[in-house]
Amino acid sequence: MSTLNIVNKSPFEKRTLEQCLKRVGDGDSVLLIEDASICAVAGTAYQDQLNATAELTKLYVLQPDLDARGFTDAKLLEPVQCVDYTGFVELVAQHDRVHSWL
Amino acid sequence: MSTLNIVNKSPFEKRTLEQCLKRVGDGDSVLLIEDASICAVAGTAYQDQLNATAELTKLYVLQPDLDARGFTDAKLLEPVQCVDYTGFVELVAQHDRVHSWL
Amino acid sequence: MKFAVLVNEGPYQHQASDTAYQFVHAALQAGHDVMRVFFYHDGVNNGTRLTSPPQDDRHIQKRWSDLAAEHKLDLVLCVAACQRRGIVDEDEMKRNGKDADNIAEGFRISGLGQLIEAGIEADRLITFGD
Amino acid sequence: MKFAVLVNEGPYQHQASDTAYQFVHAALQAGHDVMRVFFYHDGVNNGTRLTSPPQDDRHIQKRWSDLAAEHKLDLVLCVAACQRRGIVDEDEMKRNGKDADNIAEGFRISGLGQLIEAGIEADRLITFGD
Amino acid sequence: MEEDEYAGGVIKKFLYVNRRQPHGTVYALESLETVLIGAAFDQDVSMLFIDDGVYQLKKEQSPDGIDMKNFSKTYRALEMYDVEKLFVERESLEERGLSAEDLLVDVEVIATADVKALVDEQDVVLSF
Amino acid sequence: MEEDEYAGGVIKKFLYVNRRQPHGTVYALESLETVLIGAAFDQDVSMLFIDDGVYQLKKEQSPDGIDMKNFSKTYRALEMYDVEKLFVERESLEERGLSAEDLLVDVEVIATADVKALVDEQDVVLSF
Repeated sequence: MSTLNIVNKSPFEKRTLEQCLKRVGDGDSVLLIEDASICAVAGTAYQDQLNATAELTKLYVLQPDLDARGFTDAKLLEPVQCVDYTGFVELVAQHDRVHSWL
Repeated sequence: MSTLNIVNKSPFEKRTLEQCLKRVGDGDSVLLIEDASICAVAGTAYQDQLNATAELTKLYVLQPDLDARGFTDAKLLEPVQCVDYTGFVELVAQHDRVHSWL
Repeated sequence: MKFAVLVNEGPYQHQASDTAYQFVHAALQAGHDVMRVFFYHDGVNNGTRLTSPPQDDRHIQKRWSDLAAEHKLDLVLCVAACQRRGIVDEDEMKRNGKDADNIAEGFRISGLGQLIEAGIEADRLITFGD
Repeated sequence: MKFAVLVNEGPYQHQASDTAYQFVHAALQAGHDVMRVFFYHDGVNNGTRLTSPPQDDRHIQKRWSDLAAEHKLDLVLCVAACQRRGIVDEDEMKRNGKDADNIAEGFRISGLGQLIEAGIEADRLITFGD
Repeated sequence: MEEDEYAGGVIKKFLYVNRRQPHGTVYALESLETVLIGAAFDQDVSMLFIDDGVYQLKKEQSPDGIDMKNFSKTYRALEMYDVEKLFVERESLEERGLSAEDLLVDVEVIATADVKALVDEQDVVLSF
Repeated sequence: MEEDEYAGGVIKKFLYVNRRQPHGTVYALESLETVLIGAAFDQDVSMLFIDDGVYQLKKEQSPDGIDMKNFSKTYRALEMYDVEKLFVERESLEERGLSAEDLLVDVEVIATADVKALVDEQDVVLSF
């Protein structure tokens, strides 16, 4: 009974990411898209929080959004996996439901 | 050379308030409107931060926004002054410039 | 698999409609069924034919209309949200005494029941918003 | 004192246009001059005459149009933002080959220069947005 | 016996997640409209109020001064539509200095740790 | 000698405050359009990039995959419009693991503590 959680806002701008992370757990996944994609990059203030989350939860980032923001060649957090739009569709199909944290 | 800073988002939702507060200082004012109005109420997680800010900076809240959200009779933070729309206009006239933190 | 998509923001201001479009496009490419795209809140602003974005920019409304034509997509604009925001088809024009309509090709205006129905009938409902 | 106001969000979705209206109304009541209200980004969506909000709700566009008529307010919609969002007057309709216009009474479409000019000429510029 | 107005006969579990204040944006009002319309479909509906969403249920809202509708009374009418499962997160109330007595309807107060289990039961999650 | 295309002859100090990422919302692009149009009025223009606004200046943006324009090159053209005062806040860069070398234009890096002084000099503050 797994949930794909989608976060689309920067954790520097909105609290959506932290609000999502404190309510997810074992078996859940979190996909970072749009302005949230930048926190998949290593070295931001959110790196420890995301690495800790990854012990229970799978982390994904939408590659085209990272590219758009200039992070194509950036070092990403170790547990984060990149997906394109096709991979996004597969994630939706693989999970039981989608929860968009708006 | 004082600035009227306007914050309109809840600090529970966006980081605008903290981002504003760390860049204002002596002689500035901060006006809480719309979804930011609720942090003028005593007892929220932001009360200490706002009370500390008030040592250098004047704090105002737009009363009609507090009323709309059910806090007409609530206890407010001691340093916060209430204004109506006419008071809002006066604040704009009294300061040298307005900075809306969007 | 059968998907339904909910779009809560208008074109250009937020990336939501762009991401929704790319998602729907990829889902169709992968052979999935997208049974409905429901536009709610400012999302209904995707459905006006009166936009003229810069030549070197994407044409968000046209992109949706073209995708709808190619894949028989059901693009539904919430009627209550349309009334608040001024998106009008011929019926709404007459009903509300307006002198023009502005709905784009491939979109239709209907009620919120279409969103609930999508939630019931689709295997997955995915929301894009602000 | 001479005020100018910038509105960055459309009607209903965010409170910005409401607060801007209440501010302008109060400024006029207090005897100040409001030399211009400039609508940018989704703010241009305030200027369509095609909305039909519920009877028991405020009519945001009409409220602006009425205030403009009463006080000779200059309500300016940014042309580039209008083109991206489908707000059209007769000139824009012809220029962009559209078959309808939707601009409301009391609004006019013009360039961003009008915003800069407002910033120069007004004593205070106040922004309302998301 | 419940009516089944939706011809399909399928009953799914719908969760409405409310995370925003009323009035500052239209989401709270338009989310409520969805719940009311959805009631005709006789699905298994729950509403969850977390983060700033708890303010939607605050007593004594009086939006006259901002010229908006007081739709908060509608939450009291949800019962008549058989929408009876309202969950509010305790930690969200506490951060805001609120308690269940400040709310205009009876709700079930749950902990942050219980939210995942509630979400895990659902077929459809709608978040505005 | 500077031209003075604005008939009024008044020169005011305008500060554009940029606090959002590019692409996720239109504000960065439309703010830039304002600056370019504003250049014709020969005002005293400064641009401040703080919080997520620093991402607007990130090198190597490539929004092809999201089908958007790469307007980041336009920041390099600002010099030609006599918009030369670009300020970036050090702490905003640091929180994001960025440094001035990651940016596509030369900027003046200032501290959080200096932002108030910059704002205090201005006649008009535009924030998108």
